[in-house]
Amino acid sequence: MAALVVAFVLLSFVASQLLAPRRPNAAKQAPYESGIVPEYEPAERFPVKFYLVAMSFIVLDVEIVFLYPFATVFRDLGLFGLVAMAVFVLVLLVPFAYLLSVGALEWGPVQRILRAGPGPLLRTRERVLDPMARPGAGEEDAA
Amino acid sequence: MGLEQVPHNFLTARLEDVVRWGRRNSVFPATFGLACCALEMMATGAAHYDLARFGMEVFRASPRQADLMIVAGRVSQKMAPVLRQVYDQMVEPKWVISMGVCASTGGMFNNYAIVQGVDQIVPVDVYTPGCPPGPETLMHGILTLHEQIRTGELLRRREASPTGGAGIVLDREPLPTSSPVS
Amino acid sequence: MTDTHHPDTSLQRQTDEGAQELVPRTRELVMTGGVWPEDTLGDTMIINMGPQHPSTHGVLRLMMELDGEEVLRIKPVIGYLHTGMEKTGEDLNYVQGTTNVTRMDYASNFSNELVFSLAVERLLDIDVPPRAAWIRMMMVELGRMASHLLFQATNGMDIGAVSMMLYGWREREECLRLFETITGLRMNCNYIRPGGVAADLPPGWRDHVLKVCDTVEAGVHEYDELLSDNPIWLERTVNVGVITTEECLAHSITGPILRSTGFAWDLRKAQPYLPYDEVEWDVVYASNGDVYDRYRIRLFEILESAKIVRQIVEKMPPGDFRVQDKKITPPPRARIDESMEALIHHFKLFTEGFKVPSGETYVAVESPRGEIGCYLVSDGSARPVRMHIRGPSFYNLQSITPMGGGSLVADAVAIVSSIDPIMGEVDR
Amino acid sequence: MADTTDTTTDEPRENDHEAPGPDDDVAAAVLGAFAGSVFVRSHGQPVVYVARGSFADVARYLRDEQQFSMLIDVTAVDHLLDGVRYSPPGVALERFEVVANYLSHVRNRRLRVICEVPAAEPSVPSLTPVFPGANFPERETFDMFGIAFEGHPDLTRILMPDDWEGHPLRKDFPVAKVPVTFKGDPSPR
Repeated sequence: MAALVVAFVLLSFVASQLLAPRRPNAAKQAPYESGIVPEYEPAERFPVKFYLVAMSFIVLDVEIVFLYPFATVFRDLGLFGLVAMAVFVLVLLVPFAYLLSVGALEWGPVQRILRAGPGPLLRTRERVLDPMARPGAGEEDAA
Repeated sequence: MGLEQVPHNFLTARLEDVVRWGRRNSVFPATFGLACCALEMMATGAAHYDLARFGMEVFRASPRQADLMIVAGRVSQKMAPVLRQVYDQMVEPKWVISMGVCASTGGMFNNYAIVQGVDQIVPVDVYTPGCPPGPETLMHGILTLHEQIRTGELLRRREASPTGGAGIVLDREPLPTSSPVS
Repeated sequence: MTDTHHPDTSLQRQTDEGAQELVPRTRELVMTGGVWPEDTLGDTMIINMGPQHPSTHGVLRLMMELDGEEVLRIKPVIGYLHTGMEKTGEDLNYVQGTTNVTRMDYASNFSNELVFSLAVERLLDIDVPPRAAWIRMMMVELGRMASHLLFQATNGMDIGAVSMMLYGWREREECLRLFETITGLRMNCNYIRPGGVAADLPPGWRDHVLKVCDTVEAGVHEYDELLSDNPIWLERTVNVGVITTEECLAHSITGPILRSTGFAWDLRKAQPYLPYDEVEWDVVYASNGDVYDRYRIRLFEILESAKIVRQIVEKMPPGDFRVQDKKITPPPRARIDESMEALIHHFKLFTEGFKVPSGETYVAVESPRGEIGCYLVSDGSARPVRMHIRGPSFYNLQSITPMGGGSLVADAVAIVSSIDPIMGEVDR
Repeated sequence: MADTTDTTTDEPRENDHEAPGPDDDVAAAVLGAFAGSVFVRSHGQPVVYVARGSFADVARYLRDEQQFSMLIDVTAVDHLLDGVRYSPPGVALERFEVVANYLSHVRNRRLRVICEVPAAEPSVPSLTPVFPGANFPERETFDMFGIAFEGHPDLTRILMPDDWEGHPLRKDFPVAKVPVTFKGDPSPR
């Protein structure tokens, strides 16, 4: 069993290195710009928001990594394991709550202040000519 | 070093068949839908004519993960450099299906705006006729391509004549092999 | 209602210290046709949602000025599918003209053929027999259903409901198979021609059309349950890409986008060009002018079209399907063997085509994307002097700038998808 | 919209050929406001030929006074190789014609305004300040015919590649057909 696992891992890594034909050319090094040939190398500084998101991802991802081994043996650990893991998860909730409060995940440039719901769908049988006229509801359709 | 550098003898014969079988069964097309043929390509990929049976249901958007370019639609003069750039950025080994008569020969638009046949830009392996070719025609073209991949005849043809397709090809010279990449 | 602000004016940025005025750019970024000069000052990034991109329908290129995930300005660059169709239109005679025109808006081919045929008939001063008009109306409405189903498929996939792509295509496949039985081709059917339609309806067409209407209506109700009250869908589409009626009128925007802003303008009601006033149907419109309204308008327009098609199936008049003028309509195949005159007419029609007296006219038709118009100028010969098609998507694309400013990149994708541009009709 | 919708009686339906009654009242108003314009009824549709200079003023006049709320289309026609050219009486014909279609929602009417443009100096005042919707079509007309629109914010090529010479839809621009050769065809025709 273990040999099969190792063989599979090796095969998937080594085989592609060995068998893939390697023909590098200039276009393959160039950044992919949806097909447009970029004349200039865009030297931008990425906005800080992206790093913030990356950092919070790492924190939460590591948390999940620790949950996996716990999930396989949590029956044997019993109450002690449950409490320990609960403390661990709670401790990690604090930074997540801070992130939400400071608005790191709020990408919206302009807050959609009024959460107006979707408007009604309207129908009219006779023709409407005046752009400003709102001919009532017509037969309101309970979509 | 690639499959080509592997010495071709009875020891490695089975390896080549396995590699070709692997390539044939997981060809990922790059979404290169241009015009009406794009709708028929989507119809082929959709539920009824299902390309997933051939392991091709995933239309990769970026050329980095695609190894088959289906040129679906008419290629205009303004689109030609973009097509060539996307073709160059595709990973090796790569194949091209020219879908529809507009891509194959300029079709009914024999005028200033359309490239009369996409094989003037990229080497084409399979041409599917029709305007737009029905999903069956496209699948027949894909199966012919699969067959040629399995027998390895496609790669042999590409090595034999660098143009590969019927027309002239403006190929960019590959980088010197001593580049840091390899 | 969020205030629809124009991107050039300074933007308000909500941060935890309250609204921060975004300092207007010191150096006005010149939006030229070429590549933008490198922007070293600001921290904005100019990226290309370019011609080869999964979410731009076809080969539309959007140059976007991004500040992080926030889109400050969008500039559509088109022309990547320019096929010189208007030049080819001047090269083909009137009999061949529909094959060229039908490939412009390839999602709903019948509207293009109809607008070209109506323009030629207007120049010839002829009227098609009633059966031809009713067949044309049925085919245009079926084409509208197929086109809106395509919209549901691609719009769903662009906003994230990937399974919508499969559902949408399932129903559209039924429509395409119906087109194949009636016209012989799934797409680019070249069925509506100057003088009437190419062939009469095949026997047994009534129950095939009714079966397609049933499947499509069942599908539409299924989409409605799947998406219309889905919280994620509402979050992604409500109040996104809002546009007002004034902006629509100023930017010459027609079709579902104009109807989503509360103005129920539909050419089929206002200026009927086919017997639309003899069938009962409603104009579907909404009031918010956002992506959600446009999605729902197109969804329920499919039901309206199905209602029209059902009434057409009952009221289809008998009679000729093509005008009986020998100079325009080729004789039936059997007649050619019997009469010399029919042979001459057939030969003349298919080699040189029929002559149209000199004149100019503009005809407009309601296509699924808006008002498609054909401006035809003839000089008495068999080829038009000028065949210009006013593509609705060409003008609807101009609504990206008022709608797109100040949204997120993902919203920009939803907005482009809600405009539903077909690049064949934009670039011609 | 200033006044209420005036009750114009003759609502010309789209496929109504002979619009009954006197001249179209909107066209009559335009004739009154702009000297040197000619009214023609082409296949039942009102058409006004105006002087080149007043092309943008007509648009402003139609939008403000006559409730024409939408500019439908701007395009051009090249009459170089015409057979029997359609020539309405009283119009000085030139090589190019710039055509603008207007639509009034309130009055459910259409009007076509055409102005003749000489080949020597192909330029027309732009409609974009009046109707922002004219931005794209005017760029396309410039790209295809080479007719410049003064006052247009960004008059660059829209359909052709930026480095393309010549204007394709002009009659003297060749269709650039590639001779069609078949397998075994000795020499391309």
